[in-house]
Amino acid sequence: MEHALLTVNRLKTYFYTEAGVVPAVDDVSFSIQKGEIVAIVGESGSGKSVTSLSVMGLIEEPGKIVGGEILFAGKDLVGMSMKKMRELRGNQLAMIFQEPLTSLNPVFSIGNQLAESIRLHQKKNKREARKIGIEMLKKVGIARPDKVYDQHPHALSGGMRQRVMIAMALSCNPQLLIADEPTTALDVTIQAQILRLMKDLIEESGTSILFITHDLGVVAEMADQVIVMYGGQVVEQADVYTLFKEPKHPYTKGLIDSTPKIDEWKEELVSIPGTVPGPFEFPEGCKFADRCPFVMDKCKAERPTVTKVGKGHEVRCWLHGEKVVDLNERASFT
Amino acid sequence: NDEEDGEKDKDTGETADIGGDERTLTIAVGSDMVTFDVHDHINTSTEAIHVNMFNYLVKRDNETGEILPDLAESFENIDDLTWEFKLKEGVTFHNGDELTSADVKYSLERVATGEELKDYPNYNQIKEVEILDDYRFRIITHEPEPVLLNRISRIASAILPSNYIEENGFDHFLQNPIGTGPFQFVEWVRDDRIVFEVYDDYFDGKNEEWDQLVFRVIPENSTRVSELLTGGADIAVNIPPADWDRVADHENTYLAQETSNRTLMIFLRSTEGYPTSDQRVREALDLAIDNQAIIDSLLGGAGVPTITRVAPGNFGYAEHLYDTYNYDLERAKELLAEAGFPDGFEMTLHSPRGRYLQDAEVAEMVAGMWAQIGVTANIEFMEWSNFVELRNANENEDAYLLGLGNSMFDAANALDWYSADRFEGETDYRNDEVEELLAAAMTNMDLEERNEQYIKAQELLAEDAAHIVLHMESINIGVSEELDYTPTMDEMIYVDTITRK
Amino acid sequence: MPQPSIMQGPARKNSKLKRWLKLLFRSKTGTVGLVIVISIVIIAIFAPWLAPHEPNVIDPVNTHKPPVWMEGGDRENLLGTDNLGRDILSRIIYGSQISLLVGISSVVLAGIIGILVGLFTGYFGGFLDTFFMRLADSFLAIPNILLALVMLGVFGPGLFTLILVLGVTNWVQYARIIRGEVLSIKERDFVRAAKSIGVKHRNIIFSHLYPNVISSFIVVATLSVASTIILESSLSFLGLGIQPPQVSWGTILSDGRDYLATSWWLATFPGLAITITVLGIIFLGDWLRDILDPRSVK
Amino acid sequence: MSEHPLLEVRGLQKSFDVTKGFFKKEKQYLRAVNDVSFTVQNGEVLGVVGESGCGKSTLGNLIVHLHEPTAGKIVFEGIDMSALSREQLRRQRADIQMIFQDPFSSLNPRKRVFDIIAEPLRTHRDLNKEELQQEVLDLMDLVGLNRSFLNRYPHEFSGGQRQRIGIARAIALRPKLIICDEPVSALDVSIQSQILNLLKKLQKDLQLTYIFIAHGLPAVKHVSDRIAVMYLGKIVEWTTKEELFTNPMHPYTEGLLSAIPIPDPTKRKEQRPLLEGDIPNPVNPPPGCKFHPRCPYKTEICMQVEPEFTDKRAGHFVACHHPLGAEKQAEKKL
Amino acid sequence: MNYFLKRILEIIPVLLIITFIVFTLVFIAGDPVALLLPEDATTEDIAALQAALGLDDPFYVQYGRYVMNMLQGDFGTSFRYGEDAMLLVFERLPATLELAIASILVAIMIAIPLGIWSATKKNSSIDLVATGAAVLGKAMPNFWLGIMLILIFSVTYSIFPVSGRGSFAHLILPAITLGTGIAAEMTRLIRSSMLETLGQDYIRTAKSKGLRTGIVVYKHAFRNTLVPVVTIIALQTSTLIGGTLITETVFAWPGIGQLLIQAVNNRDMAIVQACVMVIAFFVIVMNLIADFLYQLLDPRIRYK
Ligand SMILES: Nc1ncnc2c1ncn2[C@@H]1O[C@H](COP(=O)(O)OP(=O)(O)OP(=O)(O)O)[C@@H](O)[C@H]1O
Ligand SMILES: Nc1ncnc2c1ncn2[C@@H]1O[C@H](COP(=O)(O)OP(=O)(O)OP(=O)(O)O)[C@@H](O)[C@H]1O
Ligand SMILES: [Mg+2]
Ligand SMILES: [Mg+2]
Repeated sequence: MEHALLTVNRLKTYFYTEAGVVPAVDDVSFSIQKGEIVAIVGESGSGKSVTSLSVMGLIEEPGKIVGGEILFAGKDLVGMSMKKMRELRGNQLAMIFQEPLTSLNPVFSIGNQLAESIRLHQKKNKREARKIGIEMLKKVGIARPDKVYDQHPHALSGGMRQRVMIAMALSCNPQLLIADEPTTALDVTIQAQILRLMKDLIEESGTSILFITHDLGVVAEMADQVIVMYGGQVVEQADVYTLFKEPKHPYTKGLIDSTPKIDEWKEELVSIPGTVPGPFEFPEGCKFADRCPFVMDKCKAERPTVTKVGKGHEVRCWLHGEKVVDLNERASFT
Repeated sequence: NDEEDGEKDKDTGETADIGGDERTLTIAVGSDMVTFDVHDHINTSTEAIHVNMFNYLVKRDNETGEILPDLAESFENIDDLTWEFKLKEGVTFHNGDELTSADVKYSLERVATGEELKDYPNYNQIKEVEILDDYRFRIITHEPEPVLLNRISRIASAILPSNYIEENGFDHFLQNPIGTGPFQFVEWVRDDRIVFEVYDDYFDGKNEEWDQLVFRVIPENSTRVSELLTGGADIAVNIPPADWDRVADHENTYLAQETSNRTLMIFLRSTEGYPTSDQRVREALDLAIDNQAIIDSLLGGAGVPTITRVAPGNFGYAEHLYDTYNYDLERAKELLAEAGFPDGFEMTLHSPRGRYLQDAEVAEMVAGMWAQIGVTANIEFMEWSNFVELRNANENEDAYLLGLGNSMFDAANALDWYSADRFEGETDYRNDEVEELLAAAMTNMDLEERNEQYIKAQELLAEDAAHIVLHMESINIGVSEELDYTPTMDEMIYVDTITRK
Repeated sequence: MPQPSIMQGPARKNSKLKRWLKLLFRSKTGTVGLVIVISIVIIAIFAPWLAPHEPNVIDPVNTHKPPVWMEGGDRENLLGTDNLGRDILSRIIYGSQISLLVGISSVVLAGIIGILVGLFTGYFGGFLDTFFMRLADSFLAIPNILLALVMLGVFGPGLFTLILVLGVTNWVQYARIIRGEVLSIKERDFVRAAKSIGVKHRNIIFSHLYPNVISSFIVVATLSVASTIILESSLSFLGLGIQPPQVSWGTILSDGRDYLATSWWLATFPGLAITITVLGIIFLGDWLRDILDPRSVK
Repeated sequence: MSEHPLLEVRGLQKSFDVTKGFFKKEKQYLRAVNDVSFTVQNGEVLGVVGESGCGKSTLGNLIVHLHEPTAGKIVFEGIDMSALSREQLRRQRADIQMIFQDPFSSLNPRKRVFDIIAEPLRTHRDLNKEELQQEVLDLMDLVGLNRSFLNRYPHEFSGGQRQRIGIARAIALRPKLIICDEPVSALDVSIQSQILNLLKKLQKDLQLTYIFIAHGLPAVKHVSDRIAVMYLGKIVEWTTKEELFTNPMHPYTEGLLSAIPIPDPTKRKEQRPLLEGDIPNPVNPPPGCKFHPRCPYKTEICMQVEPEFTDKRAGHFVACHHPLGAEKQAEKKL
Repeated sequence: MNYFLKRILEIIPVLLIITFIVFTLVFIAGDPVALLLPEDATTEDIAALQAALGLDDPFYVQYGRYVMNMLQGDFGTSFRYGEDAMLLVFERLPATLELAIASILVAIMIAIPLGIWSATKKNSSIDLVATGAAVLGKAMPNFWLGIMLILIFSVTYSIFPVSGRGSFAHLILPAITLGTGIAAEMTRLIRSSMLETLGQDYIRTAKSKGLRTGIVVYKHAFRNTLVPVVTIIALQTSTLIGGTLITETVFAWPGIGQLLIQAVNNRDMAIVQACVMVIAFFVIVMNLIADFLYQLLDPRIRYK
């Protein structure tokens, strides 16, 4: 798609650790349209954060992007000079992180940190930056923003801090906002507030969001497009309605089924057997093979390739080789 | 090297200036002065500084040992207990007050009666000072005191300004001391420097050589030597043997040496049960030591081997026992065998470390020499205060190393170390004949006879090998090539004798 | 399913050792450190066989002989001789015994006191804790070397006193570290689990807390061995270190200080020995910190 | 025996001294648990939910006696625990066990699996080596751990497996009551349901009684018989699970329920009511009803008078001046 | 503020414990009388002086007297100098402080750049060299370094004066001698503290804002690194003052260190006590200041 805001193409990010090479992101492709919310969902260690950090150019030793391209507004971010990258970062590309407790520098005031990128990217002086900063704080629903502006992070609650992070990220009107599990550390009631806030702000500004989470509930609430990751690979992607209605990858199906639902009453919960293997313990063929109820010999032998199973619906699974299988008709997990 | 001195001026001139200007004499000393209370310290190096601002009534000639007048113009012995003195007239303290008999009375009686003063034990022989008039007075002692003149020519007999002290208090005096000497006090920065300036009205004539006199305190040997070499100091005292060559060979400096009045000895324990209680063993131990070898290899040849503590210049000096030593390994082994130790024995040698010139090294060498006759000496080195304690507690074993000075320059002081009562439980040496001689000499005002008594005592002690006398130490002073200075046996630094070439 | 035996222990331990060694050889400095430390320990143990001469034999003829590669030096005394003609190499080899002995045993002594105090005060808190912390503050406010100086001045120098003194002056630092660790570990759930099970305090302290604090002690302790060796040389400088005829690097070094300008080798070689040892110990300590750090145990 | 409830908590209070400074005249207290009363019957599961910091863990710690209560009574099997001597208390600990939230900090990293599971047995039972090993192996079977893991260290396991080890330790003595303090919050979704299923199964098989603490309602929903909702140290609602989900009476419960994201994009609740604001600082709680600053239904009385905790309906206790159900019923009546 | 009052009040028991420790030690050491008298003093002389100085009283009487006097500002009289011990100590204090401050500055000037540099270039050869240098600095005993510096810079090249206190030039060699050892310790600690900080989330946040590496390192990371470093510097005061003992001796620097060594050798109880009290007080005050700075630098603590 040529008009996509961000296109990630066959991205590979490996970590060269002392214990061996960790293929944290292994052949990942997706794209984000303008104004769209794309969610990446997956369990811990599936490579969600590494994907987002790769886009931001924040992968550090011993990690390295070893293949693929990341096209942002037509320009490849892989191999872009540090200087150019810095101009994009915080300006057109912004990011918020999972831990509101630790993501703000404890020794500087909120205002100081907020003004930093405004002054850097919008070339404003201190007074103007302060005005914009306070304006932003107000926008993210912080009461008495002028007071909070001069406070230090530790005077604020987790929810407030996450709001500050959002204000900081949006202060320069980025085209793409990457949110790496922004609500995981928060209480449900606060999570609901933050999610709504993000949605409202996006509607206003038309910013795209790459939303990372491991909670399918949140995905269902927020996303337009969904990418499901497992073991560093995209195993399925589709628009949110299709994905929840007709999951094609057994893993997706397992995730959906094992997500607790408030309106369902069951004797036994559905769960995916086994655990996510460590970085070096994935099976030879399909990375999901030894947890999959539909596993076939082929799965164990060969890495599956991506199959298109519908409009904008892709899945990395051998099951759909000849014909697309409807997983909903099979009692897959117990 | 000596002939070249004259031509070197250019080189040395520059560096010498680091220490101060031309007319300032800077002397680097190893430890700080203790106090200006001349009666309350026992510190030779403090006295070495004091002699430049205080005077005694009489002074000892370092060459001849003769007692010469200083503040006193004349003195005479009236009877066994009384000496009469006449002061020089026109002697002034640094504040201009004239010296009178009252000052003498105050000074000497203060130390003779002040029990808490550290020099009290050496002055409590004086009963009183009787003033006859402003310039004449008598010193009366409790008992006949043959060495009175020696006593008052040394530490703690400086004459203090009684009026000044009475008016301002002693504390004020300590802060702003004045004396009668050639230099007057300017400042004392503790552990750093003591500064004096020349006193114009010095009764013996103003010192024309120096305007200012600075004693700098530099405890670390190598630093002190470095200061000397770089011209930061004109004179540096206590140069360690390690640096003698360096100082002597350096183009800006030379090493001035003199035999001191300090004897290095090994005290032996004569207590029943110790092998050293046997005269033969003691003699054997003495015979096994090659004194000259120690001097040559550890002291760079500087030092005089001796059998007695009483050196030339001291009253009671026994010439035939000085600058000689006994060394005979074969005889030593024989004696040991006779005493019942054909295979030697094991003993303990206590030694201080860093107190005397090369003390630890000497102890190790002595032990090495004893090993040759089969005696194994286990050396226990001790930090000074522990060493003192050990001796006070009589916990010393077979032997210990000690260096003894004698600022009295009288055999009485030196030989008191063999008196039985005093060392009961410590060395337990007793020789009745010596006891008698010492007691008789103590109050004998017939100097001739007294001299004989002391020489006799020394002969007896040598025969008995009471303790082992090793050698007289040397005084080792580094001097700038620009100066003339000859150290004196008493370890004082008389600035009046230091001149520019 | 075959019955797995508890006796699998040693096999797993072995693999742990292998893992450590693997980690060790991956770290260049760690390897260097270990090699240095092992060599020095070997030298210390086998000193009597390795040293070419007796360390205390005086040779008045051959004093101040320079090392072999300098003019005047010869093979007999590879690193030259000192002011009494003693062979410097032999003295350094023998000196390693005392230096290591002082370093290690004083740290062990301090460690035992410090660990016990730290464990108990940290775990129980209360008055005892307050008291010990004030005591610790007091000790910390007196510089180590000063306390050692005063104590050695009091008790007189000597090997045994030195170890005792260094041990007594250093325990505080361990007690503080251990206490801090205990304070955080005792809030961890596994300690609370043990408490909720009803495990006795003593068992909690020794089987739950102790194994978890010991590694941070080991890291600090390795480094303290190094500082102690240096401290001993400083005390020797002040005349309060090891007394002859025992030799330590510190005493050789400070004996040689008067000769730095004339016979530099007297002080330089023992100094070098200290430097190399300290370097080795620090490298080893850093490596230990890396592998003993629970965060690195993945 | 059965005449008493297994556990009865009456007026339980726990205050922490959080006074800052030495000379403050007034001491400051944080009432982490504030006048809490409830009963747990033998064989039932009580779920406790509430936002972070509302005092759930403190409550659990009080019951296992890791904290001393400031006031109130804990009666276990009819015996007042405060009346027990230290040794009796230590013995009694065998009957009440705890499962912790963080599977990483709850296992001693320096101990082997065997020693961890064996610890309670060693403490309370006198077994010889073989018996001990047999017992541990049986426990491992019970919680679904491979027997070959016996000599491994905790760090060699994934979160889910660690949690199983923790469970094995807790059930080793067949306690009568187990406090589960958020046992699944730290786990991946796919693993969460495994553990929940396991807990449920063990409860049934071994006739255990649980107090099951959780952040959010979905987690407790499956295992609990009854649920207590906590807010700022107080229980605000306490009733059966079915009643709570179908008929929440406290506005806070309602807010919690509506904040839960639904994993179904077709059911997006675009404009559902959300709770506003943060939890107040527990050191200075608001007067009157603690919830009033966030309550959409608050009236004058809520700001002044603290509502009583009473049963508004049979077995449905609420602390609210304007319980929702009551209004509904009132409406119905009208 | 109350916190500080509490901290300040805590000094009192600490100082009391210190007097007790030192007093006990010196008491066990035995009295100094024997050292005060000549080598040929008699037992009677010793007893007389002991009684005159009140040294024949039992321990608790002496200690009680000491504490009572101390509370009245009287720290005893030096046996050796016969002067007020505390005055003597205060006289030397400026010299020691001058040296200590100069050394800290030297240490900071070496350690901060070196520490940051080796942290940002972790595992590079620069890092290795810096670590090596730090270790070397730690391993060289102070006296050896001091004497070497004198031999090189004063004797051979005549760049700096050999010893003594006076001009700025006099300060340089001793400050380097003392500073190097501390710099070594500090470098290692700054490096590890910096490394830890660089791994924090907020550093990633700062980077994600597009800030230059310089700003990220020197603004965001350094301010946070300072917090532990300030504490370390305070903790090093004790080591530092310990180091002056030796450095002062080597450079004939007229400070507390020299006074103290002589006092210990002479059993000059009053001076040892006074020195230890002053040093301990100084160390404690430094720690208090560090605490204060800590709060200034780390707002987290303020809100705790
Ligand atoms: N700095 C690193 N060094 C080595 N491996 C790393 C590093 N960072 C990430 N990895 C590995 O990359 C993989 C993916 O990590 P990532 O953080 O992207 O997971 P995630 O999906 O974000 O998980 P979570 O939900 O826990 O945040 C993991 O297996 C992890 O071990
Ligand atoms: N030891 C303590 N000292 C002081 N305050 C404490 C202590 N333990 C807990 N608190 C406070 O008591 C309140 C309740 O804490 P508690 O841990 O019980 O909450 P929780 O509901 O379990 O929260 P979470 O969901 O985060 O585990 C919190 O405000 C907490 O800060
Ligand atoms: Mg992540
Ligand atoms: Mg909790």
